[in-house]
Amino acid sequence: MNVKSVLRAVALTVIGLFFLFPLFWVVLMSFMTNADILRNPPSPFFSPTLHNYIALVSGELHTNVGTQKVTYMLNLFNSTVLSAFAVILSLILGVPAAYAFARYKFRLGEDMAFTLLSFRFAPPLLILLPLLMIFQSMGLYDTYFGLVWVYQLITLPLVLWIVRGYFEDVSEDIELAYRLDGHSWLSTFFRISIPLARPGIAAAALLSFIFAWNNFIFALILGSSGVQPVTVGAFAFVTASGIEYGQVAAALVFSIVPTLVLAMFTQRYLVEGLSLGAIKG
Amino acid sequence: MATLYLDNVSKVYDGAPDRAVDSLSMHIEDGEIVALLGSSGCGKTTSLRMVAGLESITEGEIRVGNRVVNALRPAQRNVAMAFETYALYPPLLVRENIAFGLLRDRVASAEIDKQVKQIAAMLEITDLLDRYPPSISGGAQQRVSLARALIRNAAVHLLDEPMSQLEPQLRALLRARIKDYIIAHKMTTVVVTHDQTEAIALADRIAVMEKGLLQQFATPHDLQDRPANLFVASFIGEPPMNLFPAMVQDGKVAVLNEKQEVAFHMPLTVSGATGKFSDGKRIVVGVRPHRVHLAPSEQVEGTTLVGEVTSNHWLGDQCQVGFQVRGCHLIAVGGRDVHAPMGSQVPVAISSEAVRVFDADSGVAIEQGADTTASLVA
Amino acid sequence: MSTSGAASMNARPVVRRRHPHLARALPYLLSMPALLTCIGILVPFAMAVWYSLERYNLAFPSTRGFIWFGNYISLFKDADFWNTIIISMAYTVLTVGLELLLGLGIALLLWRRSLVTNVLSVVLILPLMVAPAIASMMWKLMTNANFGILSYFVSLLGFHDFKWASAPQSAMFTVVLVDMWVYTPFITILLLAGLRGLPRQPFEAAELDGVPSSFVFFRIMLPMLLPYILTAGLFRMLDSIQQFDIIYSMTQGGPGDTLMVFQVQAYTQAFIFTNIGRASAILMVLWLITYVLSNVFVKNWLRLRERARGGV
Amino acid sequence: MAFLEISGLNKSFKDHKVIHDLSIDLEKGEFLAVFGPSGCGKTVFLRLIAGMMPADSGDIVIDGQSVIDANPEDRDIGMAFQNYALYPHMTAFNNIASPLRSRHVTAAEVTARVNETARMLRIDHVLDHLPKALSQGQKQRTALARSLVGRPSVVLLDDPLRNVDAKIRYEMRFELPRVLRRYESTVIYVTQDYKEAMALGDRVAVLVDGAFSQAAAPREIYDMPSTMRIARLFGDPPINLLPVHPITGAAGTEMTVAGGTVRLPADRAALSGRECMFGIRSENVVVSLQPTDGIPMTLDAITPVNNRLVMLLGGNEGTELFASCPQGGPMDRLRGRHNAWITLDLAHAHFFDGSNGARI
Repeated sequence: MNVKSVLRAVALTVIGLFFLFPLFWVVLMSFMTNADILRNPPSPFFSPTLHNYIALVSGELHTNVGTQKVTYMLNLFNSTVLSAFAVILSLILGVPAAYAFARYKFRLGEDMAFTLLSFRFAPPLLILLPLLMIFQSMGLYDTYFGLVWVYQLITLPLVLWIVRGYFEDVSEDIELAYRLDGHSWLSTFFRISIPLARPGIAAAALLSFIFAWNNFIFALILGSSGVQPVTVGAFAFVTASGIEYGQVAAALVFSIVPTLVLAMFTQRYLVEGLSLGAIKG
Repeated sequence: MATLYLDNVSKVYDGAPDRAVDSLSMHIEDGEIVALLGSSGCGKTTSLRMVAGLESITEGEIRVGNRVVNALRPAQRNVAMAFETYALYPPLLVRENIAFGLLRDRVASAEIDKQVKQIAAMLEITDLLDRYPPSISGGAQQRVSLARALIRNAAVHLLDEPMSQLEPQLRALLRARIKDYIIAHKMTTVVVTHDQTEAIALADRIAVMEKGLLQQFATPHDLQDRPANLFVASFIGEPPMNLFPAMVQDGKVAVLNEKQEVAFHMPLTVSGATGKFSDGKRIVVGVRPHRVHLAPSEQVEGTTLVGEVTSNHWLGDQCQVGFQVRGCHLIAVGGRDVHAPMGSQVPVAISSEAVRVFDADSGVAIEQGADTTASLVA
Repeated sequence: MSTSGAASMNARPVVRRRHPHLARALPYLLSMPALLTCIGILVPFAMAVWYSLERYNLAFPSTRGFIWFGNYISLFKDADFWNTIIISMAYTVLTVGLELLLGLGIALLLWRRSLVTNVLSVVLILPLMVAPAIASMMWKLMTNANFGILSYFVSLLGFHDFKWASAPQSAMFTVVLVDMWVYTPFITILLLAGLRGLPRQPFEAAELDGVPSSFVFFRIMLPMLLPYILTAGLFRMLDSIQQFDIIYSMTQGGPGDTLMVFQVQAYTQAFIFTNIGRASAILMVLWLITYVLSNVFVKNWLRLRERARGGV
Repeated sequence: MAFLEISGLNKSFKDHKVIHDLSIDLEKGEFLAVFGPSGCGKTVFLRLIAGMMPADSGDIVIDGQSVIDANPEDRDIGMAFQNYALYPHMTAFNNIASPLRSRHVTAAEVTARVNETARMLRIDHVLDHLPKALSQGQKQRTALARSLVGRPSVVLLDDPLRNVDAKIRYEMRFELPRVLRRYESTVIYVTQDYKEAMALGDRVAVLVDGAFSQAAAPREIYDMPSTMRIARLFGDPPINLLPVHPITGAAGTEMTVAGGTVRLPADRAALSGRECMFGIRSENVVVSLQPTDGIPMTLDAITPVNNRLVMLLGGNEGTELFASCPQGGPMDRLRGRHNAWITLDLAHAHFFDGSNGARI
């Protein structure tokens, strides 16, 4: 019994370390000077500095070879705009459709729901190559509009399947009761169905935002510097020469903090979101 | 198979302000069938789970036979249980589900087979033996879970809401077959139920619980006829006892209507010898609907009232008539051929020995009719 | 009683008829916008199929032309492509296998609720919420040969000059490790929800009936958990076989072609060698694999979903 | 012309006919109890009347106007649901007020009428609570109030007493007719409890296989069930049904029941030679523990039900028979198995055709 609980404690500690340490260390690095980072052996004790963050926010990196302009703040802004609009658009498209799929059994509905789902699992590059050609000819390349539209590929199935589940949980009897009270379909939809599915809609919106934020490949291919989000921006950062590692770390921290904060709000719905509504948390 | 004694057993859940079960004491004899009856949250299931060992015992002692089982693990207590939610093993066949409990007793497989067949026939699940639990109806799953519990040769059998989901057409039959089986095998059985029909049909004695407290532990007959307090009186009986606020007035019992006016007098004279019935004392009087005589043909010793019929429910083998006497509503149960059309004036009689008296403040029964007429003179 | 009001309401107006066509069209109207998006995906998909049947290199626009299965034939004659298939498979099997084992183990450890397990379940969410591309870069910082903290740790264990992702021998190990860091929590979280969603009573019944614990684990618990394991596993398999973010941002497929998995290979073909036809053909092969897998997946997932909705 | 006329209603899903040529007429103010076992199509029946799904064919006429093509909100129907279907985000007051709000009633009148209805159902003290703060009984009364407050032409009650405990169920059983009479409602009350149907209905309609196989006063259904299936649905314990083959011989018309020979009354001679089902209710089976010239059986178990002793008797060839007698006799304290002799009161016997189950 005792041996068992000791083993258990050790296992839990190792697990905690494995998953937490990288985050911890990168945050630490973001407060280090280059000298601290390069010190051997490394030490968690150092005098923390904000200069990495200041450099990123001001957009000017002072290095030994000179001053360099960076646009990381623009990347952050892009990420926010792209994710936010992607979420809004998928809610507008997805919520009514989710309701239709939940309430009415119709062939086309099932087919659509599954097409969208199966493309969630198709290789993104397959769609992106032709899209790149289309976008270039239509002038959508490197525009917010084009990218937001493509982000639907991730966010729409998510909204559709999560919200659909919540609509299915709204008792049809409640809707019928409201209509028998003399209210029209439309007012029933807005006064009963939507309010009762609100937690699901909120969860789907938050999760969609996170997944859109974390996307890498769409913007890598369909955008250049103008609209690129943090994921692609950070990648350019890492591969660029002359940038200090502390600043890279700070950039990474900048890009993950928003999603981690949002994740705390979505905790309760995470399981449902990750499994597209198949498992209840 | 064994006696089951509970002595001052209590349960307090972590962080809960109240006791889920409060000093419950019950001595259940070998081979007795006892029902724990109460509404949800009254502590009946918690009590059962403490006996099974699925819930720790906060205070008190539980004995199976001569053994104190407080510290024993469930498997060591030799109890069998049918769960309210069936608790079947979904990945195993119905047949395996039933036989699983016999694994540890190392019963020969031919013998297991025989017993499974027997019990399956009794519970009408022979055709389902080679199906998986999720593929059969809720009622059938419940029968499987009953089979799994009843087949075991345990010291005590615990059945949690064992018939709540049974198909109505099967219920009467299975209830009788199971009772026959339990008695024939001399099984000590505790049935937890919220359904008094179930409890009365099956049990030798019934323990009524409410808010963790044992209200009364008695035979079905005594429970119906001599409820220990107002809770039991209003809980037991289909329909439950007619209860009226009343007042002692000049040595008589005056029944009050909603406007606090005297509606009629109960056929009781109060001697006042014990001092319990001082003039003006508030009491509650009760009469079972089954003991209100509808359209009495012969003279009943007691009171005859005339009421206006407000409802008449004809149920085939009986009828339940609601009527009103000067603002008091009262229900009577009569035979199937009682003639009492709606709106008509009908005479009803209440015999003195049918009247029960409760303290208005504490709700405790004061006197229980003709058997204890020390202070009540008819 | 206000009988006047009652009377006025009971004076029945002529009943309005419904528009039967409108009622029937409602579901289609509601899903129309999503439907358009759906079509919006099918168009580029059809184009991709077309590209894969073309000789199509951006550097030589004049040679563009329809060549039937020419791209596919040359692919399957090419050792590089076989290499891609083998590496992708290896990556998938390693990541999914290890993550399932580790994920199930962690889920079992966290099954019982306590302060520690609750905190740990929150900690597990964090890696999952980090963009995989970013996670990869974090690990890149930690495995840097000069100052990487992990390089320092392994040197303490006697592995000096361990090259992580920049040596062919250890590149696979490194990216699998990153994948595990990001996605093991995914499996853990789903299985944990599955475990906690299992009804408690069958286990209590088994405890009461004295059923041996190995029996309970293998014959009752694992089968009950199987749909969750399958769904989580297939989910991951579908992601792993087309992994791009982690590998590309870590090594761009290198060193050499050590980590040239499907999508990285296709990306390289399209954007380095500008061979759109060949890239499309590679992606079609990958699509076929994911299509088969996703059909298996959807079946499983639907069953699970139904169960969650049915509340069994 | 009746107030509510339902004629020739049909509804199928794929090839499965759920409602099959269903017709019934209700007078104004009538209380029709619809009783059916689970899976009989009652949900679809209610939804068709409420207008939540279109019927394949047939017509529904309320007060002279066809509503078959009308939307639910235009049918002037009130409904209380088995699971109450209260709006969880609205207070009890707003729940009850909902039917009035859609009809442009002044705010003052809304308040007045909600309060009046709530007082009548004794929930006026919880009007500001959200549904989750209400007890089961209060929820059920709120749902009822909502269905009545608009004084709809027709009120549908979908098993409203199914989810409340026994005490409230009895309370409501006696109170409901009073309230409904005050509102002069025409009521269709669906239930799975035959006792409730018999207690409450002016008429009881038995819904089997998507149609009403009998609609009559409770007494008629109980005493003269038109089919074997209906006979089995009414009565607790259910009616005993045994296959018999009456033969006319020298001693008159006789049949074999549980191994014993029973002579039929002379007016049943026509049954001779016919394969039929013999039905007898438990109260018409008389049990004696002393040997009589009745049929010997074993008394397996006694289960008291609602002030009667219900006895399960076993005979040879596995025959099982229910008997019952009022409580308060010498058998009250019996336990375990006993020998018994039974006599059948053939005056109350039922005979059904062996092949189609129709009453003979």
